Amino acid sequence: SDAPDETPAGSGSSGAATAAYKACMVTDTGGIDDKSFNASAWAGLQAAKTQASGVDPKYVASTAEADYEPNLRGFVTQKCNFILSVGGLMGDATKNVAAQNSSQQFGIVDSAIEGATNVYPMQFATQEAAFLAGYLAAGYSKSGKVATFGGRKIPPVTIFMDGFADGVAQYNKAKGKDVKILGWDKAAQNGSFAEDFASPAKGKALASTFVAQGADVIMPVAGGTGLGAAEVAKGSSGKVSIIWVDQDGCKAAAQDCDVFLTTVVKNITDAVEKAVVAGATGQPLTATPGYLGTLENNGVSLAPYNQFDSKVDQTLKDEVEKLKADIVAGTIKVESPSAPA
Amino acid sequence: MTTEAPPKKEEPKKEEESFLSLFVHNLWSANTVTVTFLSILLALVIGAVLIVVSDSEVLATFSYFTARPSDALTASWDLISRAYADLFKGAIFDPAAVSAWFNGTGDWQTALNPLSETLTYAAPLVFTGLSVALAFRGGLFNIGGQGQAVIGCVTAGVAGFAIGLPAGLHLVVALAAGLIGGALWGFVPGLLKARTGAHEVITTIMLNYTATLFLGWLILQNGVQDPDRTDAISKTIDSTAGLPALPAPLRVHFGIVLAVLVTAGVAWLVNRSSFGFELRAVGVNPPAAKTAGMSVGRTYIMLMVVAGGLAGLGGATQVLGTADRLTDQVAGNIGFDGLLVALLGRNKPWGTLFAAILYGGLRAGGNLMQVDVGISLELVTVLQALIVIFIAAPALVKAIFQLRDARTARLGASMAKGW
Amino acid sequence: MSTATVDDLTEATAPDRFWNRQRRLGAALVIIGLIAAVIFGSLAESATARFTISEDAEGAALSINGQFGAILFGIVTVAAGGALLAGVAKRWQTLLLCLGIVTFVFSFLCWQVAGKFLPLVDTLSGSLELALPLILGALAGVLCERSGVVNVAIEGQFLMGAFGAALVGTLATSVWAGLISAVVGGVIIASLLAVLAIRFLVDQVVVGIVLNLLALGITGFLYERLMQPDALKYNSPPRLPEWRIPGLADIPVIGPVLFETNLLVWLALILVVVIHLGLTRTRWGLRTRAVGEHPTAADTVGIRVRGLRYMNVLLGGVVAGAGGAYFTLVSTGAFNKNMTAGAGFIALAALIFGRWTPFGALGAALFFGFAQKLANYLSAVGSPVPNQFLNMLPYLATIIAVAGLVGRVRAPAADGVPYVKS
Amino acid sequence: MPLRLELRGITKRFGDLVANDHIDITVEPGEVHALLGENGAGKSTLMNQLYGLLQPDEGEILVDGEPKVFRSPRDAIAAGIGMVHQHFMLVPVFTVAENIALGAEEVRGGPLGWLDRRRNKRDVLETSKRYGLPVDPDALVENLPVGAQQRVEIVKALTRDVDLLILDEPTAVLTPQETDELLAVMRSLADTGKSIVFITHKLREVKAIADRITVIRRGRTVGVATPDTSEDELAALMVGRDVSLEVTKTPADPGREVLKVSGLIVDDDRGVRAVDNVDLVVRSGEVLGIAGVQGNGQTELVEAIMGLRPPRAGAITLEEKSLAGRTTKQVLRAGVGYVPEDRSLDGVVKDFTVAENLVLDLYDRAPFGNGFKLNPKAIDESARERVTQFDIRTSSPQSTVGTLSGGNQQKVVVAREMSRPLKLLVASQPTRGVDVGSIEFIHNQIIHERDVGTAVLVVSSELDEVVGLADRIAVMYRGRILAVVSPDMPREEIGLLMAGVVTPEAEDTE
Ligand SMILES: Nc1ncnc2c1ncn2[C@@H]1O[C@H](COP(=O)(O)OP(=O)(O)OP(=O)(O)O)[C@@H](O)[C@H]1O
Ligand SMILES: Nc1ncnc2c1ncn2[C@@H]1O[C@H](COP(=O)(O)OP(=O)(O)OP(=O)(O)O)[C@@H](O)[C@H]1O
Ligand SMILES: [Mg+2]
Ligand SMILES: [Mg+2]
Repeated sequence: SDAPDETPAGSGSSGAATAAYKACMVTDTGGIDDKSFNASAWAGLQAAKTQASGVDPKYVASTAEADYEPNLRGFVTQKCNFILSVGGLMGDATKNVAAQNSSQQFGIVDSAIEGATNVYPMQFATQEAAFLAGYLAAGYSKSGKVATFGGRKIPPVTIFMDGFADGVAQYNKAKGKDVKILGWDKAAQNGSFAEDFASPAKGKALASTFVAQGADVIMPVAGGTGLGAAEVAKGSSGKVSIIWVDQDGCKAAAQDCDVFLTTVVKNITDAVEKAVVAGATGQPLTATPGYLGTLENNGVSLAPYNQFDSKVDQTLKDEVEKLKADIVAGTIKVESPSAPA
Repeated sequence: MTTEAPPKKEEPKKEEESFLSLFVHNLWSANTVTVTFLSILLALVIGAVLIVVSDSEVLATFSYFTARPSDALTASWDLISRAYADLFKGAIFDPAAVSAWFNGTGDWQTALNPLSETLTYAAPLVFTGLSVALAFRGGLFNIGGQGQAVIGCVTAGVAGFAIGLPAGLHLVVALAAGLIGGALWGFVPGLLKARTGAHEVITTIMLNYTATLFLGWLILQNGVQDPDRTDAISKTIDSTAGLPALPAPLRVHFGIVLAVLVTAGVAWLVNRSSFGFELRAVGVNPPAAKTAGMSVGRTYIMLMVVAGGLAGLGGATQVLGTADRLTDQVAGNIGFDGLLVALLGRNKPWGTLFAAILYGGLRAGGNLMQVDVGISLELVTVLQALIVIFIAAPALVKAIFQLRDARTARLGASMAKGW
Repeated sequence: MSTATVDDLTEATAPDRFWNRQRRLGAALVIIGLIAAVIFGSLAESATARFTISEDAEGAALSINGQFGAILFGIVTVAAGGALLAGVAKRWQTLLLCLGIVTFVFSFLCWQVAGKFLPLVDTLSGSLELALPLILGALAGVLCERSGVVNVAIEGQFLMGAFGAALVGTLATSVWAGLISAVVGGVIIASLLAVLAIRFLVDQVVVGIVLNLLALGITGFLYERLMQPDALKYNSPPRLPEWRIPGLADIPVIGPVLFETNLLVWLALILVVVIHLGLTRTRWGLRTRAVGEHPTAADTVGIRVRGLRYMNVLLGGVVAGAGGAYFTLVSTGAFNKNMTAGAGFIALAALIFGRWTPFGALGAALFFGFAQKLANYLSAVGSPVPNQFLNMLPYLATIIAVAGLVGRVRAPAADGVPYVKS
Repeated sequence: MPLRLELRGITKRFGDLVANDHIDITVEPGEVHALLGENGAGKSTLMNQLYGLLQPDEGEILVDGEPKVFRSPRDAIAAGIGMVHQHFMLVPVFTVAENIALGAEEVRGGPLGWLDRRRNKRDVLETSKRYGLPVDPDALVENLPVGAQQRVEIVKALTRDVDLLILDEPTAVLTPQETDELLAVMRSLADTGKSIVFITHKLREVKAIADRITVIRRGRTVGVATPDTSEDELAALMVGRDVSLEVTKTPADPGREVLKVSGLIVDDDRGVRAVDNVDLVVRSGEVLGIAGVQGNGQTELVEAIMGLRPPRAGAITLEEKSLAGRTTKQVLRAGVGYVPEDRSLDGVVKDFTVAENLVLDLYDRAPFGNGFKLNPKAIDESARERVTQFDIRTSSPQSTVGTLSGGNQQKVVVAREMSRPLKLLVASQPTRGVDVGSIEFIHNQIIHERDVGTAVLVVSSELDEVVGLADRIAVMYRGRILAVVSPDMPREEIGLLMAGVVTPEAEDTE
């Protein structure tokens, strides 16, 4: 084939424009493609690139917790304008590095760092959206049994399950029904976990156990493990549906869109995008109060019903809308021990 | 009837050879040093190929290679040299930072940071590597370093925040807790092997999973979990129990010194102690050991206890030196990496120490490479695997480089033979 | 001059050691049986435990009062143990041991299921599916190790198989192309294993570990650089279809489990039989075993020792590679870094646990799959035991089984020993 | 088809060692050609090259005048050569029929290669009957006594219709009677035109069967003889000097009972009874020899005494203190020295140095160690002493034992066991695979030990050795002591006992 006329200048990321706003992200040990918060945050960085000129997104994946600090420091040395940590477990490392580099802007997803003025926290009242999903699931279920399971018993996971359980309870209270929830006992804070975020096989086994127990709506909060649940739903010829989490399932796992009733969206993508765009356009990122995603500001939400739009009763849809309004208005409060303070 | 005696070795001729030619001659023979060096070189070459083929921009320049090869070559060279320069700068020193320090424009912390990182990564690996190496020497295949390290993390961590003791003593107690925890986790497969013959490969694999699950459960319990946090994270270890470290941005801590001391201890144990004599005998010839009155079963148990204790110490260093708290993945991969470190170090204590430092350097440099050029850390994994393969197959390296014959220590000569 | 010959040894009359293996196992059974009858029995609700046969929650079921069942099965366990203690003929021993263990599990289930139901079809098919990669991996191990090459690289073969299946399956948009590439992926690692172990005489355990790492590194690296940025183009393979055999699939319980499933399950089960027959009944098998037990003896009768080993290691690569396809073509439709998550090591354990035989490996894999599925079930029906401990069940059960029942296993005599000629 | 074989200038080196040094041999059709040479002379090495297991460094092999290259046994088999190896080439976990079929299986089903077990079995039975070598095709080889295994090896070679049969020390594991039967089979084979190479170092057998004798010493052909050469001449040729095969010793002066074994019952690894109700007494200052064909429970008897194998029943006492339930270490510490039968497996740790091997059982005792740390200086010093005292030929006490010759390795074991005060010395096959010089030395050491008042138990399957060393001989057969006899008893009678035939005279002894 023909050679281009000019010698291409440099290669890799070295050729970035000088005026670029370097937005750099350090993943936690889940890696960039965790089908969960790392992936969402990365999507946010990339979206920011299209929104503000000069944004140059980069990431580095941590393979162990011991990598957090050096990776953050590496980006400091690289003179990144905005350094994003993903996940509460990176809190300590972020705190250390931020304290030593007080003129550097940091951000952290799913955590807040007390006393650090240069770390912009992004947190989410995920339980609010999960509450809607619980109500929806209970209403949609034909068998009167719904289920949820987690990847591991950690707050960013159980917060979904708490909201979901409350939503089901709300439905039962409102309708005088007895829809059962399997896989999570909010009072005891105990339930089913795959102990793995990347094993669809385990997700499949768990989901099929739930289906065998009669559940027909399942919400896996387990990253890639949840794909196994989608697999079970696909094999059920329409009987079982899945409520996905984090990012709209019809985008994040498009191949399984036909089984996603909806998604409990934790809008990390938008939050990150906004933060980066703000930074790039010179607006301040204040550490307090930082950002709290709620139903109100669309920081958390229920995704469109997508292919289920026609299958969900209009009345049920309306009730969900009404609930949302009540939560936004504060007439209904959704609590979770895992919710951000 | 008499046949000629085989010609005597010609002594005088050898003396005529100059020292230099002798040196060159030996250099290009398949001795351990040369093979190790060439193995690393070969691995880097293959790694370079991987870097190039996986970079779409550089690959694009190859599409018109015949028209203008210089493009492809320059682009490849730029990418590779930058990646490997990063590997060096991240692991040993960055000339720019060092000269900045001498000029007074930079600080010594930045200049020393690469070395500090290398040693930080190396410290726990020395322990887990020694654990595996020691077990190998006694004929056991300890895949359980990971689980033992996890338990070591747990016991050292809990001792670090749950009991209050004066500085120094607290550290000693926490380290001892890590040692004992790991030893306990090694004792189980050792006992099962000695008493029931249960294969240590199976039992240690299973105990790895068990340990990780146990840690996952423990950090969510009251009294362990940080009451101010909702995440799965424990309380912070008291400063009295932390391993002393260099000032802030540098992470290197006393663990590496401890590692060197323990290496010396293990070397002594293997070569100079009665137990070492026993374990080496059991390792290479259990029937002869038994015939000479040694108790093979008892040796296995002791061996796994010591190996487990070493891995547990590795976990303890990780918690008390770098991590400060317990989390699900606090132990990272140090147990499995220890397997490789031991193989690389040919199951010799000092070899293991150097292998761990090499490995730590690759990790530290790999981080910079990832941050700077965006080449993922998996490349480092590939490099590590390739280096071990080449070192383990000296015949291969010999054939590739047409080396002269020499006595090469074959990797794992004293290793568990099959099952 | 009369001559007398000495009697045969079989007529010797010395007392047998009392606490032999049989009695110790019997005593163990009596103890766990008592635990079952007393503890499980008293803890169990006096409500019906239903083991449903049909695929959904309703319909036909085997029902038993949970408390009664727990006690009953516990007593059967005690009886089996008692029979072993009393001393029975050799041919009954294995049967009684199995009976004792099975009834103990039943007793436990009666306790847990009392007032609830356990769907048999789901439990069995779930166990089988969880066991599937383990069966294939362990069979790969059988092929290699019976010919004398230790295969610790099953994990690496899985990973390469899974990766190959995802990549080529996506590019060719054909599940069959994916399956073939999975096999190729397995064979690549196998051939490295073969060359390094057989030709270059590297310690086979070392090669295995390192090849696992190499596979992890290469697939992870290519995943990061190639698949992750453009998953649709490189990482969305088609899925292996499920087939239903009409007629056979209607048999209760067995039907849906065995005859309404994907090709890989059948492949695995057929391979178990084929490899078993191959090893025991064919020339290839006889020679393979000879090479694994006593390569010099095989050499002296004109068998190409290294050639046969090469062949078997590569065949093992084929099988393990197919096992790798499970992860991307069956379990989920995408590759992910380190997605096999140690399954290769569990397969290795199943191989040893199964004493290097195809049926043994099958049994061990199913045992593991069942323990895991049971843990799932218990957590799903809301067991008070913390989830992490339930998840330990398969691992702890394996340790107990290996220590208590299997004990000292005998590998093929030349397993791991390279064949060198001067 | 009769075959004429010629080996010309065959040379084989193992490192510095020249195992075969320009050896020429011709084997005519229908000839029984004996290869005579002491242990380590290079007989097996030579035959392994002929059979394609080893490649010669120099020289050529001619079959019917045509030069041939045997890259592997396959080529040799194709040329009509069969071999019965010194170390059995049988797969222990296979049945007899499987072992015999291996490599030449009868199959059905074309490419599937389905084994035709019935035909395989029938072939075995046919050969077995034709040559009068009874074997049970369904028995597992590992369950067979060595003598039967030897028959299996021979049947295996014969089923292949060979023209030239190599028998490498086939009589080592046979009773005298079985040996005679084998010699008869060999003769009848030769009469049908087949050539036979027969390796042995037993002069009697050579003289009985060979048509021609080639004597090999230290890798070289030192002479070609005929059967009418005298035994003394042959022995001198073989060893290179005049040798006295007799052990010179004074009459024994037995003292108190040191070892007493009564009613001992021991099982082997498979749970088969190996030692069946054995009673023995060994007194201080005497050598009790245990004669018997290999595999009649001697191993298990010795292992039980040494605490290496738990007995089923019976008592073992050392100077009236029970050894039952004691660990091997305790037994050794009680003053028992042990030379195990399998030197390379049980006797030495090949990767250890000579010095380390010399303290293998004393490393944790003063002065070599204190139970915690070793004392390298003491270990080294004592090693130097032992090396001179026991004439161990090694470049340094720090060389690994694996680099020593078999005889010197054995001397390391003997030196170790005899360098502490002993009450009882148990020596199993003390000179197996050891060169003549070392044999004499080891025998003298054993007698010396006896003379200072130690009780000695010698187990050997070489009748010559037992007769030479022992003051009393216990003959073991199928786990039992059939009789305890005097070494002066005619050898034929002892041979009969070894075959399990008890004559009234034998019963009378003791
Ligand atoms: N593979 C080998 N490597 C190194 N040395 C060897 C090897 N095989 C044999 N030797 C050595 O070669 C010499 C001749 O051995 P060989 O087995 O041929 O003797 P032999 O005459 O058959 O003795 P024996 O009567 O004990 O069977 C011995 O010194 C032996 O140690
Ligand atoms: N299948 C069998 N049928 C009858 N007797 C047997 C059988 N197998 C072994 N024996 C006998 O059991 C006894 C012990 O045999 P074994 O081969 O274990 O002896 P050994 O002393 O250990 O010999 P070695 O150490 O040379 O193998 C012998 O008397 C042998 O003849
Ligand atoms: Mg020989
Ligand atoms: Mg034996």
